[in-house]
Amino acid sequence: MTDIPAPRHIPDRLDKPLSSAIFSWEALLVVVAVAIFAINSFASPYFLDPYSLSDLTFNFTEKGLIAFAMALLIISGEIDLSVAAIIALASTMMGMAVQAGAGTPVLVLIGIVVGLGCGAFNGLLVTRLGLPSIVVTIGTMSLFRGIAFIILGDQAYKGYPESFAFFGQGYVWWVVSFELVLFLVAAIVYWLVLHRTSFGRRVFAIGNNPVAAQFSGVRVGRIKFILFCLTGLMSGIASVLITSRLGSTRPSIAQGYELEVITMVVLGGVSILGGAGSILGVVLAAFIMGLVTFGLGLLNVPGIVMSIFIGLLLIIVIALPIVWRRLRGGR
Amino acid sequence: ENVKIALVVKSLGNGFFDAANKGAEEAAKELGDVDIIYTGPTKATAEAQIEVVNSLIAQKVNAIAISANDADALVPVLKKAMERGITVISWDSGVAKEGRQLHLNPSDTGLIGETIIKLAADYLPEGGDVAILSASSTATNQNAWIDAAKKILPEKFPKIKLVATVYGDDDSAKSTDEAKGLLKSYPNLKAIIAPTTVGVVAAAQVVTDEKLIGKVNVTGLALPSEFKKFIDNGASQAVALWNPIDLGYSAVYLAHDLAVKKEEAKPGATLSIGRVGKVTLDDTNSAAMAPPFQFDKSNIEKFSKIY
Amino acid sequence: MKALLKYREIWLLAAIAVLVGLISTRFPAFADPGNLRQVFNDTSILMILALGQMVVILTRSIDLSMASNLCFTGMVVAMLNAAHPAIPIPLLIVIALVVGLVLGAINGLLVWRLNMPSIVVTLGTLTIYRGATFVLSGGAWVNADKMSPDFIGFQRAAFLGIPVLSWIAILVIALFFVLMTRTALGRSIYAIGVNPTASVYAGIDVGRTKFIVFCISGMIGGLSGYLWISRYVIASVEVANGYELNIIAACVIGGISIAGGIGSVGGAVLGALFLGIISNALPVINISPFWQMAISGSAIILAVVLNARGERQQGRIILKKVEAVT
Amino acid sequence: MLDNTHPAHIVRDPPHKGEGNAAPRLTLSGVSKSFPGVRALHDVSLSLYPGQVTALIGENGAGKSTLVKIMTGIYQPDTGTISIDGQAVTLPSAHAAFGYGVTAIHQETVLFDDLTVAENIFLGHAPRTRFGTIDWRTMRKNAREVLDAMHAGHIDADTRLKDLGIANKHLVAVARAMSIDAQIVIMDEPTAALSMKEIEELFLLIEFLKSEGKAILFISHKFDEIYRIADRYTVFRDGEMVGEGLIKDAGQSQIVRMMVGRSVDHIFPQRKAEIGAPVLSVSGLSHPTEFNDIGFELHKGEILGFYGLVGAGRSEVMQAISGITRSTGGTITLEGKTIAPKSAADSIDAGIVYVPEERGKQGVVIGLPIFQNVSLPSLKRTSRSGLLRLSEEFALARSYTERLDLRASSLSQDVGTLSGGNQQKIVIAKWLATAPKVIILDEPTKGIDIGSKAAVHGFMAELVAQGLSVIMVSSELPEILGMSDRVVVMREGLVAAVYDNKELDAETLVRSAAGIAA
Ligand SMILES: Nc1ncnc2c1ncn2[C@@H]1O[C@H](COP(=O)(O)OP(=O)(O)OP(=O)(O)O)[C@@H](O)[C@H]1O
Ligand SMILES: Nc1ncnc2c1ncn2[C@@H]1O[C@H](COP(=O)(O)OP(=O)(O)OP(=O)(O)O)[C@@H](O)[C@H]1O
Ligand SMILES: [Mg+2]
Ligand SMILES: [Mg+2]
Repeated sequence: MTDIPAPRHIPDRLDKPLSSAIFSWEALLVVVAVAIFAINSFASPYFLDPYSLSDLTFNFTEKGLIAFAMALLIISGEIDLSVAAIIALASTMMGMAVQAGAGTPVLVLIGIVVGLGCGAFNGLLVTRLGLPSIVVTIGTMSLFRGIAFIILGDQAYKGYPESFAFFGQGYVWWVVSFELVLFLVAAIVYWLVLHRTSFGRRVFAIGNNPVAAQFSGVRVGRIKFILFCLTGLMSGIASVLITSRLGSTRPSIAQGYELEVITMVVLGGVSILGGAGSILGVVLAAFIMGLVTFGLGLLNVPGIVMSIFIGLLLIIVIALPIVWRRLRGGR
Repeated sequence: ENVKIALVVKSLGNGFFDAANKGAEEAAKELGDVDIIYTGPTKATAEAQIEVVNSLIAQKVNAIAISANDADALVPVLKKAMERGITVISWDSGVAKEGRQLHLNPSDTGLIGETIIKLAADYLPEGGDVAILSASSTATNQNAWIDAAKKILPEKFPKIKLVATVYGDDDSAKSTDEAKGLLKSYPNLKAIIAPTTVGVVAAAQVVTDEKLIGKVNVTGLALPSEFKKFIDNGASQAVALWNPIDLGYSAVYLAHDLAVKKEEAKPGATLSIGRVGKVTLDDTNSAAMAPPFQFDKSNIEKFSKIY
Repeated sequence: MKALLKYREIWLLAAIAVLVGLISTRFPAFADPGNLRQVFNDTSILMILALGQMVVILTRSIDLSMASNLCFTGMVVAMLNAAHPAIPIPLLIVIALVVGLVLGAINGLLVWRLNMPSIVVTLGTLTIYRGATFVLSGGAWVNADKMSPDFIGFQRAAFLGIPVLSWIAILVIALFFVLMTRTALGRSIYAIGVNPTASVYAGIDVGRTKFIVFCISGMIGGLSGYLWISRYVIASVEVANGYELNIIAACVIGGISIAGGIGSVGGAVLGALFLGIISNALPVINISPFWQMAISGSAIILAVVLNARGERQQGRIILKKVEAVT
Repeated sequence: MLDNTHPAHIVRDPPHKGEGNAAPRLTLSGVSKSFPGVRALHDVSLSLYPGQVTALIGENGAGKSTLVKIMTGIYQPDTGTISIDGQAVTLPSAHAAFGYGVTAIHQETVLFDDLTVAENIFLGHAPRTRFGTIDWRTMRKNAREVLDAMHAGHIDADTRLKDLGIANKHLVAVARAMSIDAQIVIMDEPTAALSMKEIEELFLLIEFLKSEGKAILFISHKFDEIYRIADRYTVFRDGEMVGEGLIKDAGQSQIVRMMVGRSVDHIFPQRKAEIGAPVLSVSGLSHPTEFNDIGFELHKGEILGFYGLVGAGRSEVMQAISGITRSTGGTITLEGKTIAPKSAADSIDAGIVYVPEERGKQGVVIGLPIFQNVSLPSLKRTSRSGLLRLSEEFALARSYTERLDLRASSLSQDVGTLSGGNQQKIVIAKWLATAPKVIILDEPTKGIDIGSKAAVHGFMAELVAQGLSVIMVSSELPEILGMSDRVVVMREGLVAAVYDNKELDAETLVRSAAGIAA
């Protein structure tokens, strides 16, 4: 080896953080959210009212809580379609506990533990048996809700204790509901975990290349298992909130929530193929979905027509950056 | 400013509720100062109905008249509505007592239960096996009717044997599967009773397809305009229903009475409902309207043009 | 014989035979040829849909909007029929195919031209198409009463003792069989699933093929729209709500790998048949309807576990003596 | 002597024409291509002649693969023209290139594992029946004919591709090129994963293609091969063409100088043997299907070479040692303690790291930036109580990548946009950064250019000097001979022999690996 030249210096980054922030996904979502907020304020005189705005948050807090965990799961390259069914099963178990005379703390514990258990069951099937999660959770989706139907049949559980109502109906301060506070706290926790810890970094690595991650000493199976458990846990928490809000349990509770949660996550800029996404995006997407549904609700637009807007929003928001890049002259 | 009364239905698009809306508009015209907001979810779930109610609260409507997808789950949000000064009544499919000021039953629950069995029994002088194809297993009103029917069966119709109750979820595909299953499992089945407008059509179509007209009689609750065909082809001898137009009309009248005239809803109170007459509240603040009306070959033609 | 056992379809067929056997211990008439023919007829629409979904899944995509497409197209033909009963049924079927094709092409274009993940596109159109049905119909239902006798009767007419619906299913199965095994398009579809990069290098236009695949699933959705509506004689916004998951479940049970590239026409058909038999049999053998959901959920999980067993590759064998032993 | 400061100065001898008077089959002129932040190709020209092999030579990231992708219609050039047989053409898609008879065996194998050999050969241009459907019978027959013509009759046209060895897969790729009657065949580092025996087979095939009058572009970092097979050469540096000519007129040092702009004599680093006590000992390690009864010892400060034909099971053994695959028996002892790693994480914690050979699949995490790739196995050290510290990560990444002479525009660049060889440098950097006791390098210099190879080898020498122990799996004889203290030869999943480097020559090794008695 003769004359080795001095090593070439490689800079940390090329682009300025500011300019990349301006052209980021989150910036796009902020613009969309502000626009919808403005449109809503013009379209309905009832919109800009503290009570209305407070009621609005109920449209997304429960789904949003699940969306955080789902975001991590999707970033890692997996998916969970059984979240709504977990809600149903957890709620049914809480109902059974009420029949047996359980008090509020026990109820909350049961909701959370059942959610966690269901998540662990999904996680085991996926990580231990190496099955594709989309398929497994289509199966457990029927299984979990099916068990709720077996237990409850055409009956309903009610008679939840008075104090239990706080979780889904209570306010922490003025119009700030307990659900909203929980949502915001969870947002911060999940943001920290995903973007500021090595656990979060490993989640990204798994989503981009699970094999290389495994070779790099990432315990892929364990992390995915934890993520399924987390998603189950959040579904359990959501189950507590919804059950408390409805004050009763039926096996058909939360039907169809799974697709709304996934829509929220994808709208938030999480790549459905795994490997990319941010919690801030999910938070913004949750607000946007709440704003759209509530704003259109004020105009008495039927829910199904709202879903057209959500569907369009989803496609347009995802397509926009692609079209934009094309126009600015890629290939 | 006009009085805003929201007519919240289980799901949009259902012919029964569209007819009720006609009645509601008629009442609004008579009352003069009323705007009707006809709304509801597309999917018959409690959660979706709660979002609808929330947006009505935000719009500060004067009254909500709701046909509920779930008797209990809607209670908290309706309570909130009442706290914010909104009059809440339920009609058709009720809400638990603490979630509304009064409930308007289309007809007496026991009477409906009896009627659906009687519709089958009338054409089975020898007696025989019958089965019930219901809507979703969580539907409040259907469950109440079925219970009433079961209660009355041994004393009034001893020769009729109820062999099964299945649920079609008000989904035509599922109702069809269930109806087929009934015919296969019970070869001696003489009648299918479907106390739901979706299920009854599905069952009648299955009986027609399986060429069992004359062997199995389909009956239950049906909208004449949707069901005429099966009376005509003989798959069904007769069905019953109350008048949804009158129901919507009365619901709006009652909501108006409570919201504007500040009438009080308490047990024993008698309230007037325009051209339909008067109702008296029982001790659960419920009132029942007319008995179910029967449709057969003689009158279906006429009523199918109305609702 | 041993070679035959390698095929997943044989195992699935065996599983179905066992299932039918089990059911007939509790309800002997179930295994009658007449009844089985009826089960086939009852499952026809699911089979057709599963085939349409299969070609999409084979290319590593997914079409979540099929059930909504079915709902929309069904409403279109139902309203057309109600308004103009004179339109002949074959023309209505062509219209259904075209409407379905257009909806499928919208999915396909977004996937092809904008390179968007299919799951996102069809998650969006899933709600859009169903919402569009509401807008189109104003929320009103089209009931049996408004449909012409031909509209309802066409699929029920018997030909050689078998209903037209079954014949349509048989025809679709045959077409797909030829498509997948005998045409260049079919092979490209497999190739894309096996290795998309290699497909580009092999000169296959991956984007365009995906577009075509979505057009196919769209047409299938449209065709099923007519079949569904005329079968269940009601067109509403709620038609086949959530059915997309049943379609995917049928594919999965039939051994079509969600990761693309693996699966066959026979598998899709048998997978649909398996689900069809379960939903057909439960009411018959008197299992409480409340058990139905849990049972079909367990069946899906079981099928996936078994399929995965079969799929697990047994690595290359380096050791000579091991090779000699087996 | 070459003027370093003017890379545009082009050495041409003899200009333009090939041997004889044959006209070029394919000519590229003035081709440029940029990616965001990178100028991959700038105004390059290249001609390929019938019946001749042109070697394309250049450092990692010089733009070779990019050029191949332009010639095969996968990328579009920003400027420049392509002409085939004198006609200017555009190649908007791979299909179009196909139509002009251009075919490539790409750097990463791009075939269909789950399809049969016949289908792999004929996908996209299968013979049809009268009805326009695929004629399977003719297809099989034609496949057999093509394979026979290439002396590859041992390959069954009906087997699935995944059941073939890597060398046979290459043959299938070539058969595919033959089947479309390709006139221009491009091979992008076809020998990177092959060992001697397979390389010889491939060369026979290239000779055959030459005799059929095909124009061949051959890309490789191995000079012995280039001198064996090529007629002409073209050298790229930093995306520019810096020289071309007849291979017989140019010496290796001359070409290397053109390539890197300085002279590099690749001499394996001198090391004073200071081999200590055993660090890692393996005995009786077995696996049901891949290997059996593997035993060896690795000493402190030693480089232990593992040689064998491709598919001999070396990688599997190494993956078992590092906990990635499970073994069914045997013991692994590290510094006197028996260990049973159940995952790569376990073995990294214990101090054994495995640098995998398949960089795309197992090595780099495409989608993450360079610095995150490097820090991934070392996150425990670069983060504090679970919280990330980016500055630490950048520092770690910088210290390792700069020493390996990485060519990248910044450390935040996605590794997916790096050239193949530069990705390999990331792979090595990331496991070195874990500061292990034992490092297992599986084909560490696969696809790395001559200059960087020297850097990697220098690095290895330094590591052992610091007291680390290295296992180096390699299929390159010179590397095995030049670097190892001892060599373990594996054959068909078994240890065939262990040699001390002193008594070793190439022939012994090859015979032992192939199982031919001396
Ligand atoms: N898709 C891409 N996006 C951005 N940069 C790219 C892309 N593809 C290649 N490059 C850059 O273009 C340059 C040339 O890459 P190329 O793959 O052609 O190198 P190469 O000569 O084949 O190297 P090697 O010998 O390592 O394979 C590199 O700097 C690489 O980082
Ligand atoms: N049948 C095959 N199909 C595809 N790739 C193969 C096949 N056989 C070997 N390879 C590739 O060749 C390389 C070496 O194969 P393998 O790891 O099985 O054997 P090895 O003895 O460990 O060889 P190496 O000397 O390359 O480490 C790997 O890149 C592997 O992917
Ligand atoms: Mg390259
Ligand atoms: Mg190897």
